[in-house]
Amino acid sequence: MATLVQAIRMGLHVGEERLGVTDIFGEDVGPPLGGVFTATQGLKTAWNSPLDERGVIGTAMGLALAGQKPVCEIQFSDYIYNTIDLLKLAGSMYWSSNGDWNLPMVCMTPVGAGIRGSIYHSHSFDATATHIPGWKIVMPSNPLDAYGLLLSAIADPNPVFYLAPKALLRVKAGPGELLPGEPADEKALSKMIDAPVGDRTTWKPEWPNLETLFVPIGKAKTVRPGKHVTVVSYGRTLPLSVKAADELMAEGIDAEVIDLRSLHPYDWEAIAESVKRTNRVVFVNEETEITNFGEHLIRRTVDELFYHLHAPPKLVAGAFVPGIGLADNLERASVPQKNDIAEAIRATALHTP
Amino acid sequence: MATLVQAIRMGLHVGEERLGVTDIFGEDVGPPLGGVFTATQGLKTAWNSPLDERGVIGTAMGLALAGQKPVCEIQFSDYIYNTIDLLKLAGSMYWSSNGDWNLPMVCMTPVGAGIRGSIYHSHSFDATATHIPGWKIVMPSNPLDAYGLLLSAIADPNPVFYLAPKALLRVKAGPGELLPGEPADEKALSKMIDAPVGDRTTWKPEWPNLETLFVPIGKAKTVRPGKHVTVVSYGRTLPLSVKAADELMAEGIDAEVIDLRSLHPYDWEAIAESVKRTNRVVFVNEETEITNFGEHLIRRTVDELFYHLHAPPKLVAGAFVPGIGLADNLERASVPQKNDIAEAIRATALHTP
Amino acid sequence: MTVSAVSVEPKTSSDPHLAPELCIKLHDTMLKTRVLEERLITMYKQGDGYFWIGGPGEEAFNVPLGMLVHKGQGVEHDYLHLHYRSSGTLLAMGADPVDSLRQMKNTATDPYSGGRNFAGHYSARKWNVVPISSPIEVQFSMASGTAMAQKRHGGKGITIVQGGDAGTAEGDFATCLVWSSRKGNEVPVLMIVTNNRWGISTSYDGQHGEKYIADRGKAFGIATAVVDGNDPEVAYHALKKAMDYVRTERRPFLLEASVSRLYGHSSASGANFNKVETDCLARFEAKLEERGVLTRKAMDDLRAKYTQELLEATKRVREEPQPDGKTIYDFVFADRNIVGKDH
Amino acid sequence: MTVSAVSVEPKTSSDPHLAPELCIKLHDTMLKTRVLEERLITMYKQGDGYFWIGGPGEEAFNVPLGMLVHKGQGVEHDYLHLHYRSSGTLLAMGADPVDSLRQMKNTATDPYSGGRNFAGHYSARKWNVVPISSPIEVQFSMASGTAMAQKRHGGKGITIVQGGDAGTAEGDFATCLVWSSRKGNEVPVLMIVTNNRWGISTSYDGQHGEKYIADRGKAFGIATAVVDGNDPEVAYHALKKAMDYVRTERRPFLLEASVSRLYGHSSASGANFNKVETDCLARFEAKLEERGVLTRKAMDDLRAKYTQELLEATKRVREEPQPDGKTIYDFVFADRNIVGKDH
Ligand SMILES: Cc1ncc(C[n+]2csc(CCOP(=O)(O)OP(=O)(O)O)c2C)c(N)n1
Ligand SMILES: Cc1ncc(C[n+]2csc(CCOP(=O)(O)OP(=O)(O)O)c2C)c(N)n1
Ligand SMILES: [Mg+2]
Ligand SMILES: [Mg+2]
Repeated sequence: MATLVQAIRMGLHVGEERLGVTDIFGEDVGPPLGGVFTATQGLKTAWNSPLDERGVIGTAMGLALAGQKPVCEIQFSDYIYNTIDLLKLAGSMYWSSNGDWNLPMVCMTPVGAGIRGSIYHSHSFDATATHIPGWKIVMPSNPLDAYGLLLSAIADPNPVFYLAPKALLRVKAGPGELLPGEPADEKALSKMIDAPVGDRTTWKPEWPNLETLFVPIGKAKTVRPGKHVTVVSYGRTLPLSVKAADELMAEGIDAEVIDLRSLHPYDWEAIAESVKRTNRVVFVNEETEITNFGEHLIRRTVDELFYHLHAPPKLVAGAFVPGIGLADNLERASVPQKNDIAEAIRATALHTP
Repeated sequence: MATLVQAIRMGLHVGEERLGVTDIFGEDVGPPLGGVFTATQGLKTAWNSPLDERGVIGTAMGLALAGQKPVCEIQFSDYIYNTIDLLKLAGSMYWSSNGDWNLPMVCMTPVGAGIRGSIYHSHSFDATATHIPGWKIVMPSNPLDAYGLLLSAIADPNPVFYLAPKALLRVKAGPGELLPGEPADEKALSKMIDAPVGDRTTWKPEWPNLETLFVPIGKAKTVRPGKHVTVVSYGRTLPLSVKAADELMAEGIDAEVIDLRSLHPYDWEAIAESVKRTNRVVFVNEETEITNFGEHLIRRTVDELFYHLHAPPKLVAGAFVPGIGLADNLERASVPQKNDIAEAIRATALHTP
Repeated sequence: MTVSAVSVEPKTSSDPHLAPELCIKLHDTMLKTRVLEERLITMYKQGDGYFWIGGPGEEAFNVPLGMLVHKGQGVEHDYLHLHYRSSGTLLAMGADPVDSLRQMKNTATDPYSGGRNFAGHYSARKWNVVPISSPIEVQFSMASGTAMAQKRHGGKGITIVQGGDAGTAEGDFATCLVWSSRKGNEVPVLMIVTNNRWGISTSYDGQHGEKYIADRGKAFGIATAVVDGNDPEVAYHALKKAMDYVRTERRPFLLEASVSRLYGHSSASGANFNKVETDCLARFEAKLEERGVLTRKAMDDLRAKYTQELLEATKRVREEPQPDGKTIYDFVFADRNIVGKDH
Repeated sequence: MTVSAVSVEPKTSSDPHLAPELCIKLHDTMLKTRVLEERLITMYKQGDGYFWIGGPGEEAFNVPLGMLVHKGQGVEHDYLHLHYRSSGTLLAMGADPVDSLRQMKNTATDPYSGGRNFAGHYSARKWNVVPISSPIEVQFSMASGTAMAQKRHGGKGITIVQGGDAGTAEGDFATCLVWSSRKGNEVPVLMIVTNNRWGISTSYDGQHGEKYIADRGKAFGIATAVVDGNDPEVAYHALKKAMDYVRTERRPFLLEASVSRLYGHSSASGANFNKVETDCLARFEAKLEERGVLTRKAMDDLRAKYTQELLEATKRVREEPQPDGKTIYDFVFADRNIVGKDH
C-alpha cells in the first residue's frame, strides 16, 4: 500500500523509464534530499536547482521548447507567486504562436493546509491555477490517482500543473488499490524505494516492476454514491467530505461525493449528471473564498442547472484572510474542517424552500 | 470637463499637496514622459524607476514602511504578474505582524482591453486582485470617481489597488460632473495641465485650485435606475452596460445599472437591495471567465438571495483563452461588447421559468 | 577548466575589413531590414496596423547575428530567444519581409501569430526561433533551459538570448547569469544586451550604477565583451568570436553592443526619425562607397527596389483575410507533442 | 563622487582585539542566543511547537550586528529587513528571549505575530524591525524603499538587509543591487549575505559561478567586503566599518560573512548538532579563556543560569492562552495609519 508521496515517486520513475522524462528538478529535489517531502528520492534525472523559482519555471520552459520532458517542482505552492507571469506565458505559448510551438512540461507543487505550516506553508493554488488559460490541472487525493494522473500529466503535450495535497502525502492506498506492479507488502516497498536515514551516498533504489496506468485528465471519480445531495471536492477536503458524508448516514442523509481530480479541464458531465439526480450540491475546497474556483462551479451550476436545484448551491472554502495562522485554533478556523463540511451538507440536504 | 486620465493626474497632484504623497513612481512615470498615458505629467514627486516591477512594488512597500506615502505604477497590469508574491506580502503585513505594521501604499495600473493592445496590453487584473486578501481595490469608470476614489485610496492606511480602465482614459466627464475647483473650459484645463508636445524641459503645469473630494471605498453608485433587471459592472464594461440598458428601453426592458467602483470591500448592500427589487441580475466584467470575481458575486447572490431570483443570475465576462488577439475580430470575440451585454440583459429580463 | 573573463572597451575600427562579398550581403540585408521597418511605420501611420515596434538602428548588429546563426530545428541548431527589435536577425536568416507586413496588418495569413500578436513578434519553430513575447526579459529566464538541452546533447548548437539595456534591471537577467554559470553545470548561452541607452522615455543615466552592463557577468566568471553595435564589421567579428567561444567551450558569454534607436521606442512615441543618433546604415554605406565596394547609385537603386516591392506587397496583404472571431479558441491546447518526440 | 569598490579576502585575526568589557557583552548575548535556540529546538522536539528555524552558528555575526544597530523607530534610526536566523540580532537589541518562546508555542501573547507565524519571525515596529516573512529574499526588494526614505530625510539612519547565500539566486537580490546603486540616486543600504554554503540540502558548490557572492556588487560600483562571520571581533570591526561607510557616504555596501549552520537547516532536517561546522561560540570562549577575560567556570555558570531561566519560562509560557479561532479576522485592515503620519 503505497503512500501518496511514494506513488508520485514511482510515477516519476515510470516517467523517466517509459515516458521520456529528462529532468526532474527544483529546490532540494535532487540528492541527497530528494525533495522536502521525499517525492523525488532516488530518481535518476533528479537534480537540485538554484533557489530561484523564476529560474525553475523558465528553465522548464526552455527544456520543453528544446524537446526535453521536464517535471519541475516549486517546493511549496506558497512560493510560486513570483512566477505567475511565466506561468501565463507558458500557458499562452501554443496559442500566441498560432500552433507553432507547444510546451510539454509538468509543474508539481504541494498545496494546502493541514500540517500546521503557518502563513507560508499552507497556501492553496487552485484559484490562481484555474485562472491561467492554457494549463491543464490535476490534483489527486489518493495514491492510485496520484500515480495515474502523474503519468497522464507527463504524457500530455501541454503544460500541466500537478497539485499535491500536502496533508495527504502520507496517506496510504485503500485495499485493492495497489499500483500495477507494486509489491503488496508495504514494508518491502519502503525498503526498496525509501532512502535510508543518514548517509545516502551509496544508496540506490530498487524499483518495482511497474506498469503504466493513465487516469485521464478531465475525468472525475464518484467516490461515494448517494442520493440526497452531491458533494464535489478535491485534495485535502475530499477525504474529509467522504468522512462527513459517512457520518451523516446516521442522520439519514445520503450524500454522493465526487472527487473532481482534474480542475482543468474538469468533468462537468459528472457534476451535472449527479446534480440532476440529487438536486442539491455542495462544493468544497480550502482556497480563500473570494474569486474561488468553487464559485466558478456554482456559476456554471446556476447557469445550466438552475431549475434542477432544490436548494441554493453551497460553497465551503477557506476564510478570506491574509494567511493561515500557526496555532491550532487559527488553522482550524481558516480552512474547512470535517464539521464545517458536514454542516453544509446537512443544511443543503435538509433545506426546504 | 476633465478626461479620466486628467482627473487621475489632478488627484495625484492633490495627493501631493494635501494628503502627503511623497513618491509617484514607476516605469516612465517621471519626466519627460509623465506616464505612457500622461497620468503623471507635471507632478512634483514623480520619478522614473528601473525597468523592474518587483523593484517597483518592493520599493513602494519599503517607502510605506518608512512612513512615506507612495503611489507606484505598474505600466500595464499585464506586467504585474511577476509580483504577485510581493502583493500578497503587502496585503498580509498588517495581519501577520498582528497589527504591528500597516502598509499605506497605492498601486495604480491600467487594465483591460479596448485599445487593440494585443496579448500584453489588454489584460484585466480584477480576478487576481480580488483574490489577494488585505488589499482594497477600486476601479473608476468616469472622471469624478477617478478623482474621488484616488483621494480615498491615498488617504487609506492600507494597500490599495487603483485599477484604471485603459479604454476609458480619454473619456470626458458628463455635464455637471466637474471636479471641485476644475475650470469649466476644457481647453483652458488642457493648457494648464497637459504637457506640450516636443520639448518639455522648461514646462511646468499650472494646477487649478482643486478641492478634495472623497468617494468612499466600498460604496457603489447606481448610475441608471431601473426596475426589471439589475446589471452590476465596473470599468470598461460599465458605460457599455449603460448603453445597452438605454437601448433596451425601446424593447420595454428597464434595467438598473450599478457601478460597483470598489471591488474590495464591495457594496453588497447596494447589490442586494437592487436584486430584491428586480429579482434578476447580470454581472458584467471583462476578465477571463473561469475563477472570475463576478462568479463570487453570483455565489453570494445565490447564497443570500436565492428565493428572490426569478431567473438564474448571469455572468458576462471574457473568453477563457490565453490572450486577447490583435485583430479586431479577435478582440471583439474575446471581451464583452455592447451586444453581448444587451443579449444577456434581455435574456435575463425576459426569462420565464 | 577556468576561463578568465575578458572585457573589451567599445572599439570601432581595429578589426580588419570583411571581404567585399560579405559586406555586400550585409548591406543588402541591413537595407532590406531598414526598408521593411520604414514600411511598417508607414503602415501604422496610414492606419494599416495598430502598433509598431521594431529595430531600425540595430541592423548593423542584428543582421550579422542572423547571418552567423546555425539555423535549423532542434538541439543541433541554435535557439533564439529574441525581443521585438529583431527583424534584421530574422531577415538575415531568410524570413520573408512580406510576412512581417502580414503581422502588422494582423491578417489570418500572418505566419508568426495568425493576427494575434504585434508586429515584430516572430515565432519560427523550423528555425528554433522561440515565440517573441512582449514582456521584457522573460526570455532570459528560459534561455538556460534550451542551452541545457544543448549541452546535454553535445554538438555545436548554442542558445542566443537578446534584450535591451533597461530590461537588465529585471530579475530575469540575473537569473540567466546565475543559471548559465553554475560551477560544473555551465551552459552554452550567448547573452546579448543591445544597449540603446533608453527604456521607452527613461534614460540610462540615473538608472544604472554599472559602467558596462556586461561587467555584471564578471563576478560569475562569465566571459564578456562590449562592442560598437553600429558597425556591422565590428559586430560581425565580435559575434563570431563570442559564438565560437560558446560553441566550443560550452560556457556562457555576455556581449553588450551599443546600438541606436532610430525611430524612437515605438509608434507610441511617434515613430519619427531621430537625427541625433548614429545611423549605422548611412555610416556603413559611406564606408562602402569610400572603399569602392558599392556605388551610391547602386545602393539608392536597391533601396528603391525594396521600397517598391514592399509597397506593392502591402497592397496585396491588405486584401488578405482577417482572422475570424471564432478562431480565438484555436490552439489553446495541443493534442500531440510537436516540439519533441511524441510519447 | 566615485567610490572604488573594496573587496577583502576573509580574514580571521588581523584586527585588534576588542576591549574586554565589549567581549564580555558580546559573549553574554551570544551565549544567551545559543541557549535560546537550543531551548526552542527542545521545545520543538518535546511537542511544544510545530516548527523550528533559527540562527545557532550565526551568533558571532548577528550579535555584533544587533549591538551596532542605531535602534529606534522612524527614519532617523536603522531599518532592519532580516530573515529567520536573526535571534542574535534581536537579543542584542534588547528583545526578551521569553517572547521567542511565546512565538514557538504560538501563544496569543506572542508579541511578534500573536501565534500566527513560525518561531524566529520577528516584527518590532518600535525598533524598525520589519516583519520577517518566510519567502526567501523578498526583503531585498523592499530594502531600497526604506533606504530611499532615509536618504531623503538626511541624518544617519541606514537600512540593513540580510539573507542567506542560496537566496541570492532570486531576482530580488539583483533588484537590491540595481535599485541601491542608481547613479546619482544611491541609497544607504547595507546588504548582508550570511553564507553558510547551504540552501536546505543544496550545497553552494554546483550552484554558484561566483567565488564570492559579494563580487556581484562590483559591477555596480558598490563597495564590498568578505569576512569571517565566525569571529565576533572580526565581524564587529567589519560591520562597524561597513555601517560607518553607509551612514556617512549614503551609499550601498555589500558584506558577505561566512557562518555556520550548527543545527542544520531547521526542524524539518532534524535540528541536530553538527560537529563538523565551526562553533563560533566555543571558539570565542576558548579565546576569552586564553586571554583571561572570562573563566571556564564563569561561562559554564552563565550558561547554566540562562538554561534554567528559559526552562522555567517555558513552563510559564505553556500556560499562556492560545489565540482564539475568531481572531483570524483581526488586523486584516488598519483603520488608521500607524507607520507614518495620519492624514
Ligand atoms: C515586464 C515588462 N514591463 C514593462 C514593459 C513595457 N515596456 C515595453 S518596452 C520597455 C522598455 C524596454 O527598454 P529596453 O529593455 O532598454 O529595450 P529597448 O526597447 O530599449 O530595446 C518597457 C518598459 C514590458 N513590455 N514588459
Ligand atoms: C521564495 C522561497 N522559496 C523557497 C523557500 C523554501 N526555503 C526555505 S529556506 C531555503 C533555503 C535558504 O537558503 P539560504 O538563502 O542560503 O539561507 P539559509 O537558510 O542557508 O540561511 C528554502 C529553499 C522559501 N522559504 N522561499
Ligand atoms: Mg534600451
Ligand atoms: Mg545558506
